[in-house]
Amino acid sequence: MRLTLRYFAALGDAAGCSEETVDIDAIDPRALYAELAARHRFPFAPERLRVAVNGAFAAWEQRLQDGDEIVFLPPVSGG
Amino acid sequence: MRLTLRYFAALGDAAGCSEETVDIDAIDPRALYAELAARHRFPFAPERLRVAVNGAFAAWEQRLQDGDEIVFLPPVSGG
Amino acid sequence: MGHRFELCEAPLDVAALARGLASASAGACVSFEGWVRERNAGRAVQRLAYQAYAPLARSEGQRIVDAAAARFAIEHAACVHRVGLLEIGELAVWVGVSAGHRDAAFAACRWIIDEVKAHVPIWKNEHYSDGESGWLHPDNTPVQQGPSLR
Amino acid sequence: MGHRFELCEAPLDVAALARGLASASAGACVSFEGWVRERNAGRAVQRLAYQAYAPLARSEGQRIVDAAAARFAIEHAACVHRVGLLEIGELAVWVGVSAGHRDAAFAACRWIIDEVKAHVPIWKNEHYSDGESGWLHPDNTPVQQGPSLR
Repeated sequence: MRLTLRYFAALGDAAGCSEETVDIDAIDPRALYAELAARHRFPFAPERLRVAVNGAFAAWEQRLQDGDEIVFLPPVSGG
Repeated sequence: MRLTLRYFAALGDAAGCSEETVDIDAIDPRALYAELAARHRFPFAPERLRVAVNGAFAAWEQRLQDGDEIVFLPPVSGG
Repeated sequence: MGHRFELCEAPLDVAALARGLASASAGACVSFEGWVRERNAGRAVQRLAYQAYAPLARSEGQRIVDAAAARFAIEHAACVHRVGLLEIGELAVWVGVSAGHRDAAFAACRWIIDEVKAHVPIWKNEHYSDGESGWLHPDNTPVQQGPSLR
Repeated sequence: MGHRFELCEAPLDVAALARGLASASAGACVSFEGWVRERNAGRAVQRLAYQAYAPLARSEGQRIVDAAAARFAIEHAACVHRVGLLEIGELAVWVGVSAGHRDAAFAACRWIIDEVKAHVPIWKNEHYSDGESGWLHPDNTPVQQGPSLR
């Protein structure tokens, strides 16, 4: 399954890129994050993050589809 | 004793002037107001007002001096 | 600019007032504007006039902004109140507060406008579309039919 | 202008934003400005950069101002957040609310900035005078030494 990841803030620093496309066998964002966190040494436990799929907040158990854009959102610090 | 009165808002309407000088025998603002309220039919009981003498808030029992400027202040409505 | 209260007969220049609040150590700025509304208590208002007992209004207003600076962790506070004739939509009173953090900025701005409305000797006279006019109580009810007419 | 959230890459024109809040039935207008401070957590800040996940930031920000309009008796509400590089003293975020009365204007303005800071996907990267830089947590502690590094 082909997925597009966009990375922001500390996750972008850890991944060394702001976007990547991966071929990965992950049923949901939870499984996907476990895989990518190990690969990129992300500095967040998943409980600290929210996840968005195709531009909208999503559940960690949402079934992923081929072509989805996934963003793991670090704790925000705007304002 | 010669006193200067300045009138604002509804007190000015009732007095028909914004300022007057009176020769009056009033020991304190309380006595002065009783006299003037009767004369001008002021629409306020004194408990609704504050009083200023020579540009500063004053007590109703403050001893008046010849030449004082007295202002009876209706409830304010700025802002 | 420290802490400042002023009366003003001309329209207020909000941008200039706000620049006076700038500070490199301030992270928050809260401002309040009081505008002349087209209606009050169900009556159409055409314009209004503010009358002030100027010397006492200035000293009482200054006391309030100074007290705000002592009471809240703020950088600068200012309040300017119009006097004279105002049209609908015009700015009647402006309060601006800068502070390190937004808690203090919000609290001080709110406190200043509440205190100014409660204590500064300024009176509002509304001119209605039917040609009448009248002085208002603090709760915006008219003096002529208000609870204090007795 | 209704209720509007925007991201903006250029300096904000506060006067123009405030004009969008005007209403003849509004008697109160409260605005909040978040400024870039010269220091955070004891370190000298030289400038900072805001990064946003723009599509979600816009929809989440719009949801917040719409929710404020449903929750409080207000006329207009708007919020604009800068993205990109900002210098000390620059305006990072602006919130403006007009309302019939000041209670609702203060409450809605405060609620919007709190919600925006808590929920809109925007991240702050501070550049320090010693050449270092780093992403911040919501409480303005650095991610690299923060409580979530585990």
